[in-house]
Amino acid sequence: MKKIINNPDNFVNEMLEGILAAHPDQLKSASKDLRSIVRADAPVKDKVGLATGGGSGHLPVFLGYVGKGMLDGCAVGNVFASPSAQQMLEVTKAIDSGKGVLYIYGNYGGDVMNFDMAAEMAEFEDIKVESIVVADDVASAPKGNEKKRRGIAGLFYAYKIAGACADELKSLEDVKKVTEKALAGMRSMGVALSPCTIPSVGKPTFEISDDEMEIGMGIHGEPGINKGKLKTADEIVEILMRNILNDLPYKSGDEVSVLINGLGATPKEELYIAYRKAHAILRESGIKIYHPYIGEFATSMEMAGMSITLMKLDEELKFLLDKPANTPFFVQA
Amino acid sequence: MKKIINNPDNFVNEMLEGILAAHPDQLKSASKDLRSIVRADAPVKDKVGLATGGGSGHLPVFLGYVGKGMLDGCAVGNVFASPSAQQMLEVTKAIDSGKGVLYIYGNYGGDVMNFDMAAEMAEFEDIKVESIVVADDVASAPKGNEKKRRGIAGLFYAYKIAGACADELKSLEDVKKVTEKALAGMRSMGVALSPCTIPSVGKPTFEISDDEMEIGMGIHGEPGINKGKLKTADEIVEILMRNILNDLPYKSGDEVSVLINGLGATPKEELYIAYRKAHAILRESGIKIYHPYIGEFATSMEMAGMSITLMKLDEELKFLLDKPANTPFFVQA
Amino acid sequence: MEKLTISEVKQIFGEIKKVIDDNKEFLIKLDAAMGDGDLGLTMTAGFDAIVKEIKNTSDNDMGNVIAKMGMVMSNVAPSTLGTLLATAMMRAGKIVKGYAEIGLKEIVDMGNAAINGIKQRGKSEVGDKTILDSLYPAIVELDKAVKDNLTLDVAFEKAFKAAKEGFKKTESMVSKHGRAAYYGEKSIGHPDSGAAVGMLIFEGIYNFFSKNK
Amino acid sequence: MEKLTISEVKQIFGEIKKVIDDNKEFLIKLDAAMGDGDLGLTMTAGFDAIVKEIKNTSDNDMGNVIAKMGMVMSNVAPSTLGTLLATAMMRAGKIVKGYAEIGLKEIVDMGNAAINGIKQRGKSEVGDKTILDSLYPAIVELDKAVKDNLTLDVAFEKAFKAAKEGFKKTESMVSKHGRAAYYGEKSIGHPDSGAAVGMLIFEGIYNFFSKNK
Ligand SMILES: Nc1ncnc2c1ncn2[C@@H]1O[C@H](COP(=O)(O)OP(=O)(O)O)[C@@H](O)[C@H]1O
Ligand SMILES: Nc1ncnc2c1ncn2[C@@H]1O[C@H](COP(=O)(O)OP(=O)(O)O)[C@@H](O)[C@H]1O
Ligand SMILES: [Mg+2]
Ligand SMILES: [Mg+2]
Ligand SMILES: [Mg+2]
Ligand SMILES: [Mg+2]
Repeated sequence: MKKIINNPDNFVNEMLEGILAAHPDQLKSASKDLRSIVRADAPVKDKVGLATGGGSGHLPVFLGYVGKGMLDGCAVGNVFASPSAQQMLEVTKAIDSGKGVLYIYGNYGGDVMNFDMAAEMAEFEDIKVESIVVADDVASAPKGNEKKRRGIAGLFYAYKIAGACADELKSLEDVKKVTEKALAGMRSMGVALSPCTIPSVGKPTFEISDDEMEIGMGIHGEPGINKGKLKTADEIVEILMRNILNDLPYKSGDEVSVLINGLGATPKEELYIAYRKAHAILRESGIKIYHPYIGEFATSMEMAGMSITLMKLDEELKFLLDKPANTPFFVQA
Repeated sequence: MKKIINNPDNFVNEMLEGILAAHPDQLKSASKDLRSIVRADAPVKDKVGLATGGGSGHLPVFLGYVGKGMLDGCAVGNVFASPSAQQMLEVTKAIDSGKGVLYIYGNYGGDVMNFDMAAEMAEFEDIKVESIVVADDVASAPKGNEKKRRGIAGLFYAYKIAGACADELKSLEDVKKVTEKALAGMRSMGVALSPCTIPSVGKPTFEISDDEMEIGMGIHGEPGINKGKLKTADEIVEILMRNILNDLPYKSGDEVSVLINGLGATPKEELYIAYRKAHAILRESGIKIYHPYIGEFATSMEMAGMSITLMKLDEELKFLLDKPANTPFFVQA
Repeated sequence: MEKLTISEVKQIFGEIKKVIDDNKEFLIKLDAAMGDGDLGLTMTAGFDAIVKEIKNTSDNDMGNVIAKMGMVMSNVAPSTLGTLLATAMMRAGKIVKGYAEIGLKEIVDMGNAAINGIKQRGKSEVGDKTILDSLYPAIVELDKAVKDNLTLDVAFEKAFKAAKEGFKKTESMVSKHGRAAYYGEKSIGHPDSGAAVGMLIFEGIYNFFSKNK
Repeated sequence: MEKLTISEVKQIFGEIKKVIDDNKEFLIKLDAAMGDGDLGLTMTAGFDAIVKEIKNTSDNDMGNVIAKMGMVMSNVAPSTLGTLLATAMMRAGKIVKGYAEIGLKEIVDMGNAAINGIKQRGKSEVGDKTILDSLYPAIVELDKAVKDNLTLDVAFEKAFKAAKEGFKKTESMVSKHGRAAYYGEKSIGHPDSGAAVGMLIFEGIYNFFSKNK
């Protein structure tokens, strides 16, 4: 894969320099190494601080959602690699207004271990920390084993709900509780059509032949549940939706928000073709669609593919979902 | 290239069905064939109607910018093919509030001819129509021959400025005048790293070998000014910026908005690495940056590559650029 | 044959459609070399729709029928060439409004109106490496044929030959319009795809007369 | 050799770094098969930074020096294995805080603390197809060596052998943690990349003793 980059070793730092140069009114660095980025106005008085972090290569996840109505800070790792506990601690210190900090991140070994280390360190510095691990990908572990699942595009909804609730100046416990409710009603699943390349590695992380796709593949190329011939958009969406709907299960009368997420190279035209089918399936199932999101929310650099996420809504979640947000990568009026 | 589609012949219609299903509060169809899409609240009382149109495959261009603060309607063609004059006429009739309609579209043979035909038909129906042809791509014709240039990502700025001005309930002449001023100070240039495939054709529109790029290539694969070895991000940006800066020319003391546009498959990480260099070059040149935009604004489906656009600003244009907008594909608070 | 009825004109369009269908890949290849490669798709779609549409037309005004075909082409194939052909047919139709039959004299007038329509809409001239370069020499032949009092089939045999020559000559020309113009001098060596369509139209008409001598 | 000084421990880390560097592609390949393929990059970066950092350390507390290396690893290579190794080194350092030299007895205590740290942070056990499966048998060998009163070089020759065996045995195990766990039964047949790192660490130590007999 051809990339518009300089020295691969500078990929993340140069990206961060670009982001900070472009959005100085919204973001600032909380450390010399640029790996701990926080809102320009952090800490926000009386507000619970929301921190995330993870490997690079998934924009807008994670850093792209730091801003008004969503996150307060983000620790930035190398491509597909966890940031360090130290970097997470820097973020934590920079965003704590005294109301405590909630960590919201995806369920990946390195991230979990580092956030655990960071939480220990933060508590040592008298900052109250709670953690929420997003594990929405139904393809990554069977029902009954939900805790083992990976986090994918559902991160966006977690940030949106937590951010809106924190904006109401609710307590750390309240923010955590409503976000956990959102996660409890949230399921995702994706499909990959092509691999992506870590700049410093220089060759694709996996191979997938020209007429194949992998259903359930993770955003770092983790294996899915089925590698097979490329199917039509309608068939792909059928498979993803069936797995998602059956897992919770969602049922007639439910109201959901739908997220159709592109993994990087898949054009928006195709995402809307997929939405069309998802919409039809939900209608047939008697499930009401409240606010669909279609676009690139959690990517794998230049990977082709998509994922679908459903989040079950009640009045509280609808209210929070609708609140405005304004970050460098996501604006809702 | 693998695509998430059904029958290629239904590509555009299914995409439109998806878009209308997802955004019924923002968009509606003004005709049975779905190829004439207008704002849900069209015609907007006392406002000049803004219409665009062109081939599909460039989302968010063109349809994605129909909404509050930007366009009123869009005629939708097949992939890379002009919509028909009849479809443009349907849009025109549906958005005219009596204040006249301004056509804003890219400089492509088929589009120009069809909009000319549509304008003749509209005038026959007593709708006042003016036209603005966007021709921002400096790579597509030499200086002195500006009228022959193609329109690329600069379309976004044209829609934004015209939309904000029309929102002020200014006259057709005023909206046209300020948009022409914006275009007079606007230049773009792009680079392509990979081809894209028209669904109904099924094979890439051109070939470009694994270690090559084409500087100045158009968004349908029109040839550029230089095919050569893939360069670093900094070198690519240097070349694009030099061509853009010299063409107008932009000079020390100028104030500009910069648009770093991804063509489809190029990750946002890379766009920010490119922005970093563009920012440095503008600083060195004594040119002030007012409001950068970085993301996918005008694409070629799954093409890898990017373009840079500069728009010279004065107080009036800054005011209009800053005004809010809310469309399915672009929100500014 | 001295005159063409509406039913015969419909058959002629059927023949043109067949030739265009047979040359779909040829047109894609020509257009891909110096353009976006869609010409084979737009032209087959356009003539297909025309043939379907005219089957259901009971209008017995030759002008209306031909103008209607232009509208169909404009709706179905609004690409550069589709729009130019639509303009051409609408202008040609205007010339024979009210007629039930047309002879060579009328056909030449229609051809000239069509060519002027393309020139005006496309801001182009003969020699710019476009469809005009195969259409124009063919109409010139038809004009001569009127003067020489030739029959329709002989006239159209000559016209087809002239269109073919015209198409071939575009190989050495420099493109001045559309996407191909971006190639400038580099367009030399590639015959023009629109000129190919002009030639194929005359091949279709020629095929009609071959079958109906 | 009966005791290791801080300067010798520094040399040992130099030897480990060399072995890791030599096996960069090997680690990438192993990790790519069942993970994200970055292990060769994170480990070379981690040990490289450690070696650079300790050169500038004049601290003469063995515990501090080793814990510091853990911090460096945590900062430079915060991947799963980097974080586990960081935890291991920090826990090991704690055991010998205040020491200027360490003998086999202390090394065994450090090894056990390291293994417990990994188990706790990783919520994993021996047999789960991780780095534990090469580290643990090596520490068992060292423990035996204490009882048998062996010299350091002999003890570490045995430990390296045990680590190598342990690594090889991971080939037939089922992954229970990290990305490799997604492969479940399919992970059988692929040796574990983290276990390879455990083996290479002991190879580095072994190399040190070979050169300093
Ligand atoms: N301005 C023009 N005047 C006359 N013919 C033109 C003009 N521009 C293009 N053409 C003809 O149209 C052909 C290309 O048609 P088409 O494939 O429909 O274009 P596009 O796909 O770019 O819309 C060219 O080969 C040429 O013959
Ligand atoms: N929970 C765990 N406990 C112990 N070791 C683990 C655990 N998870 C992974 N490992 C080890 O880490 C290795 C992978 O390390 P690394 O490449 O750093 O992971 P990643 O790239 O996924 O962050 C595995 O081969 C395994 O030996
Ligand atoms: Mg990793
Ligand atoms: Mg075309
Ligand atoms: Mg074409
Ligand atoms: Mg790894």
